[in-house]
Amino acid sequence: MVPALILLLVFAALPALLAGFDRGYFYQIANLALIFVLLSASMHLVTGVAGLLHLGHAAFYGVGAYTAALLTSKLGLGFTVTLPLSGLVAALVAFLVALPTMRLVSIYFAVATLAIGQMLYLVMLNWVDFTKGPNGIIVSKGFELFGVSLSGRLAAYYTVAAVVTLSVVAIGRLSHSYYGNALRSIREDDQCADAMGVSTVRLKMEAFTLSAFFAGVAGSLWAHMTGYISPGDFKFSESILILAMVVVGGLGSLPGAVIGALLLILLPEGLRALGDFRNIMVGLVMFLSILLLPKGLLGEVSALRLVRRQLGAAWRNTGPGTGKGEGIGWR
Amino acid sequence: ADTVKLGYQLPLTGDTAQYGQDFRKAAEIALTEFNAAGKPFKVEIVFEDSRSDAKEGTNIARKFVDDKEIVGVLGDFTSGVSMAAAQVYKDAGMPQLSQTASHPDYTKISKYQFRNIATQAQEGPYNAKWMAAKGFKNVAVIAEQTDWGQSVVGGFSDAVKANGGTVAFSEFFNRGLKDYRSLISKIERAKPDAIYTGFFYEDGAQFLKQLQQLGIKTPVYSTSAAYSPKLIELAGGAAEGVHLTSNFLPTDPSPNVQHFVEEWKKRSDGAVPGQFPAQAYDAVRIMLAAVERAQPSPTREKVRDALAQTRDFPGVTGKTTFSADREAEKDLVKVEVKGGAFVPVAE
Amino acid sequence: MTAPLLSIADLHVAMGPQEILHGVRLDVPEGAIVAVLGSNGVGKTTLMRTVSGIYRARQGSITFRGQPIANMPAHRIVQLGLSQAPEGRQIFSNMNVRENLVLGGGEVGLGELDRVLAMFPILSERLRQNAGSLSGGEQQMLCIARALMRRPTLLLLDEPSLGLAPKIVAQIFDLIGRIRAEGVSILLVEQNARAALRIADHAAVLEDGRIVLSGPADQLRDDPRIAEAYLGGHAH
Amino acid sequence: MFDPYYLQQLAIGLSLGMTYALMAIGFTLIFGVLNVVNFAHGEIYTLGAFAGLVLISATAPPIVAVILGALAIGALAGFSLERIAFKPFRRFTDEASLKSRAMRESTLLSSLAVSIVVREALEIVFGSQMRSVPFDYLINTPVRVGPVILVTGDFIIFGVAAAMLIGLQYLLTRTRVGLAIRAVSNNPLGAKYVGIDTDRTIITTFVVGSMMGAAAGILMGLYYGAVFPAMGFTPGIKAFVAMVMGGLSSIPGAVICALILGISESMATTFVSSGWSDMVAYGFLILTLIFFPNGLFGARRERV
Amino acid sequence: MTHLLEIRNVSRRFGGVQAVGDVTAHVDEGELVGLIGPNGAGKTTLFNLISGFTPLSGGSVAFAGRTISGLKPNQVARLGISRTFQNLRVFPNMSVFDNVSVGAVGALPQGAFGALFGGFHKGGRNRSAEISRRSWEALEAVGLTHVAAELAANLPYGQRKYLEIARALAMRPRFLILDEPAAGLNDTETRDLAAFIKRLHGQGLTIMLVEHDMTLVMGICQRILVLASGRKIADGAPDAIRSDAAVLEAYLGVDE
Ligand SMILES: Nc1ncnc2c1ncn2[C@@H]1O[C@H](COP(=O)(O)OP(=O)(O)OP(=O)(O)O)[C@@H](O)[C@H]1O
Ligand SMILES: Nc1ncnc2c1ncn2[C@@H]1O[C@H](COP(=O)(O)OP(=O)(O)OP(=O)(O)O)[C@@H](O)[C@H]1O
Ligand SMILES: [Mg+2]
Ligand SMILES: [Mg+2]
Repeated sequence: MVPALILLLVFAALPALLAGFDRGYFYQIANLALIFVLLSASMHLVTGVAGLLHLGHAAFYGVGAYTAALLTSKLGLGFTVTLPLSGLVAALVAFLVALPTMRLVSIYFAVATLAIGQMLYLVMLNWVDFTKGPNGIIVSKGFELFGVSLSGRLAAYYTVAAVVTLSVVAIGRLSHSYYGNALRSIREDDQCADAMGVSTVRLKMEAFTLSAFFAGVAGSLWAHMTGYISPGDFKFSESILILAMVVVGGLGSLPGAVIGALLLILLPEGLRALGDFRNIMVGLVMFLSILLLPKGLLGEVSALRLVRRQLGAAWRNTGPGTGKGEGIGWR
Repeated sequence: ADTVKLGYQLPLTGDTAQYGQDFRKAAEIALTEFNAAGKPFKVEIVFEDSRSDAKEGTNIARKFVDDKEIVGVLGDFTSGVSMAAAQVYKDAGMPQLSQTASHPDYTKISKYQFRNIATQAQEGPYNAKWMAAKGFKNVAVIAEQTDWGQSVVGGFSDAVKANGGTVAFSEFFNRGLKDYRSLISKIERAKPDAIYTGFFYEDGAQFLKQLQQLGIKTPVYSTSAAYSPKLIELAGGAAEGVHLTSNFLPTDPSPNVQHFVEEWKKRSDGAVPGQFPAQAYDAVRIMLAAVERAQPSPTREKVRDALAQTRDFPGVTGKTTFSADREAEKDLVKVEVKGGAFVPVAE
Repeated sequence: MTAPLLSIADLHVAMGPQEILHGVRLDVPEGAIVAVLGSNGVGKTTLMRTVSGIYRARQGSITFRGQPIANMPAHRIVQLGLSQAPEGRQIFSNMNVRENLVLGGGEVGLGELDRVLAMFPILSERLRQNAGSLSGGEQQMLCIARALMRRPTLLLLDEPSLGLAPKIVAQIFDLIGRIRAEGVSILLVEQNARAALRIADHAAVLEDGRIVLSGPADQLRDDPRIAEAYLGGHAH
Repeated sequence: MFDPYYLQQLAIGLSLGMTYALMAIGFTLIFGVLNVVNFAHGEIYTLGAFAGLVLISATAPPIVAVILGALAIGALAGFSLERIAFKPFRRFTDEASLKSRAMRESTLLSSLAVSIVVREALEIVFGSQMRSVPFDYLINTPVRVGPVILVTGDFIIFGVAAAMLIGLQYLLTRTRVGLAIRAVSNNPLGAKYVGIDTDRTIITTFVVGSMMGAAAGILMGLYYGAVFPAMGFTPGIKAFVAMVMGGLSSIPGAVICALILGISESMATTFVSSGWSDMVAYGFLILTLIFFPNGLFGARRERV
Repeated sequence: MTHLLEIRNVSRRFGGVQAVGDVTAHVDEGELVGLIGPNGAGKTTLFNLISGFTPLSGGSVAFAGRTISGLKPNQVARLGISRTFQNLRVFPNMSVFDNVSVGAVGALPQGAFGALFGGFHKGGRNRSAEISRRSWEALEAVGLTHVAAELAANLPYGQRKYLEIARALAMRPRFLILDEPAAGLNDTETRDLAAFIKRLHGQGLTIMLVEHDMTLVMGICQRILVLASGRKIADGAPDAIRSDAAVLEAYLGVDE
């Protein structure tokens, strides 16, 4: 809970900082960064925790965004309804494609997700009658809650921050629980995990579906935030971008995924002054960060150390002999 | 005001940077001229790189909107990014003039969206008529799978049918496709009299070369988007005989065209500008003219109104008038590739 | 007295911030079997790996035939005639038994193949089988066989009897004796202290990264401390 | 009789498949056989093409010299790539790192970062537009084979790919170097114990694989007549897919799957539409993996 | 009375190798059985056949009266058979506690829902507590509580062996199979391990173990099965086995 509270505080206090500048630009970047925080956190579940390279995440983000956009433009539904539905539809699609493919392991899994992602992208692009194809869709409604508009600068920010915080906390709970441990065991040694009674196929499927759910939620946020989506927003390169966020931050660490997302969204914006050279700089920073900290900025191990140092006493105090040993191990 | 600021969002890096870089060059030519003309005020253009990425495009839009001194925005390149950014400009009341955004709904977003490009609703029927006049009744049409390609096929096919012709074959390909041979064989199987194509020069050059490889002689027609000297450079002899439309001819003897072409050549190792840089050059000048008309104290609203009143603006792409729905009405010319050059066809 | 074949002096090795060996000194005379004993995790394997050039020494020297080899690249050390049958076997599991042995032969080639296969007949039945699909004991034999392929001057064996059936263990120790008789010196790490002390000429006991006891093997065999710690309690 | 139209489409598919195979060979050597995650191969391919182009525009040498030039650049690029993006990550020997997933994937990011830097740098130096290759150098003169039309390049690419394939197969299965490559990929620590210079083996593999990548790049440049910074991307993905579909470590497998991909794309264009052709190719991949979870020619997983 | 584990005419071929051929054997509730045999005799393969890792080529395996051949390893595990591996397989980048908890999770119904909303409803809270309790218990049984927060990769070899056993115990199995638990331990450590296994057995756990250390096997096992070349060549009390001519010939060697 402690990191969740910190997160909450940071997110809540940020506008106070931003308000001083009175710039919509900062809010925009904050919102965008938050959306990618959610995307990278959701990929963290599959790639960081369960150790499965996911090369098609952006497609589920797209499915979510398209769900929101289509529900809005065809049925006139608002954000309150599209947000959960986007997640559910993305999860459903993920579940269906996962059925035949989740038995795959290692790189075969990765290339299957690549193919799935590309196929979904092609559907968005080529099924013109349904998705409007390359024409994209204008999403005429902004954020709202049961009809109350939240599209003001601050309200929009808080909407995004609230959804993202809740989702990240949920992902945190999942990955720092016995459930997360079961997923981690798949990453470490799936055959051995199998022998321990962990049903690897089912868990992989769940993790994949759940991560698609959160990606779908992120998609809905994006659709309502920009007001216009097109297939180009969900290309393969976006999947790679999200993957890079998870890796830069430290594969296996949720704070790492969050920081990686912030870094890779803020850095290119921050480097605008460099003009045409800024993307080279982004590449260099990525390279240096991984070179100096090969386990990522907050790798699994260092993250563990951090937690342990903080909760060192708690660890010892909650041993079985102390009477309050229940429920620890993952806080 | 002494200095007026404009924003220009465009892809300066990434896969489409070649277009953005050209736009910046064209804009700089226009701006230098304008500022050198001894006006009582100076104009400054802020260029921001969007990488043809909607995320970055909207970020830039917010940034421009925040800057109270910016009274008008040019760009973006692709419709997707232009449309996403337009959502921001709509709310902020910022006039936006794109040199290329071709999405049919772009100008419908709000009264602040303008574009300086002939739409396919105009170009399609024009070409259909041209082909019908040549006696091509049974035609094939292919286009890239983008919003623009969609409008190419739509605008053209309807017109063909209206003229009593038939569309024997119609298909989209993904942009950046390298190998068109399968598609070409398939087109040929439908035995069309002519092929109408919606592509940019990169895809066009590949298509034409492979058409030649397969020994196919069916005449090819295309849109102004393919009008670039790079088409001939890349396709070589294979481009020979291609028909297309354009509203810019570097060979046009009129002084403003020649001036632009000269300036362009100076900055591009002697290369001749194509259709898109010309559109960008005109777009910038149209915007500058609007700013001038909105003097002495231009605001976004005033610039918008001034833009809307653009009538018969004498650009290098012909005279431009914004219709009530902020579309540019352009005069098209017919061009054919002959002897390794674009040659106007009089017919 | 001639200089020892392998001489380790004041060796310090660290993994990250943690130092594992704190000044080990050990000699392997020409033609001798030297056994290193010690409980789990005291650094025996670390010592062996450092000698083979897998780990870097932080401080200290290792000399092999008078040539300093500390921090020399692993492959050069092997080429000098020092092979190891390492802990964890480190065989090539996706390659077949024959390919494993060929790799073991290195530039020296396949001259030893027949002789080595004669020592481990079960391997000759499995030449085309993937090494990874061998049983645990078979893999262990392959690992030792691979180290022998180069006809080393000094052979390092890290727990060679691990996972082998009693009969084969006896054979292995027998074999170690025979290899020595051919003039190969051997540095042996072994949990089966009884058997190790029986065939070794010298022995050393490693504890917490330091040699705490060393001397001729028969003396150590009678040392009560050894009996208590490594031989299951009752003195020999 | 069989409609020559389908024969033509089949031939086109094969020729397309050959172009994927050309890229897949070097890619599979590094990624599949040596087993290091390398996302920068596409940039090597692009560098090869640009090297050839620069050479052509500078001195207009004979075509063989152009290819040799590209090979040299490929070798240099492969060497530097390994030094910059891969070697630094072999400095860790502690066990937690060796077995850490994050460590294993770190070269994914380092190679990705290098590829970003290289591509952006190419864009700044050469611009991102397509550059044309002088027409004398193109290898696209039509050749009629019975009812089917191909171009000279198809035969050249076939020849080069076959030579690379046979050469590599020979190298990997018959020579000591090949054995060493497989050993390093299978168990780098074990390789040290048998006296293999792992660093040198890895560099050699990178150099050889990158030379093949660069050769593929320039050949494709001459084949399609266009060279541009992003040209490595699509073939890179196709090569990746072909490699995995073929079973990761099997180069002939990757080549066969590249051909399958090419044919399925042209057949999809024939029977469905061009826009959906990739869909069919990816669908095919998924189907293959459902029935062959380790690729068509992949080894089974190790025993437990 | 039915046996806890019944192996009937089980066989397994790998290409030309008959790893296990027509083996029939059983283990009763509460027994401590040793499985020995030369290297490559098929002991590990037999364990793999029981635990579902390797499909049978012939025969059948039943556990507690129920046929388990054809089940997936995790299904077998949830029926109460848990195992360790010959070549130590801990999860290196997870803490000791987390390693063990995987075993506990494996034995219980798994689902994201419980973990997600665990804090808010009773079932989830109980699950979490239960897993935690079982894990601690298992750690305590092997005496590793003091390193619970350590990364498994940082443990010395001997502790890793115990960790693997603890992980298997956290599943609260009915039947525990151990593949060479004493490999790599010295005599003193082996003696401790033997005492530990005996203690587990004393608590009512049925155990079957493969081992090459005869002191351990002969010292603690009630009954010993001997495999050679994939076939069962003997089955009996330690004393009988020790003097069995076939076993001496195939396995023990003449002097030991
Ligand atoms: N690569 C490594 N990374 C981190 N720690 C290591 C590494 N290798 C060894 N250690 C640590 O160093 C200490 C000594 O280990 P080593 O393997 O040398 O012991 P050993 O005497 O061979 O034990 P065993 O009898 O179990 O083989 C142990 O605490 C181990 O955890
Ligand atoms: N996947 C496989 N492919 C081919 N042969 C195999 C495979 N698995 C096992 N074998 C063979 O089956 C035989 C039995 O192996 P198993 O691992 O069961 O032996 P074991 O009795 O456990 O021996 P050890 O005591 O050495 O561990 C061995 O000869 C081995 O080579
Ligand atoms: Mg050791
Ligand atoms: Mg075994």
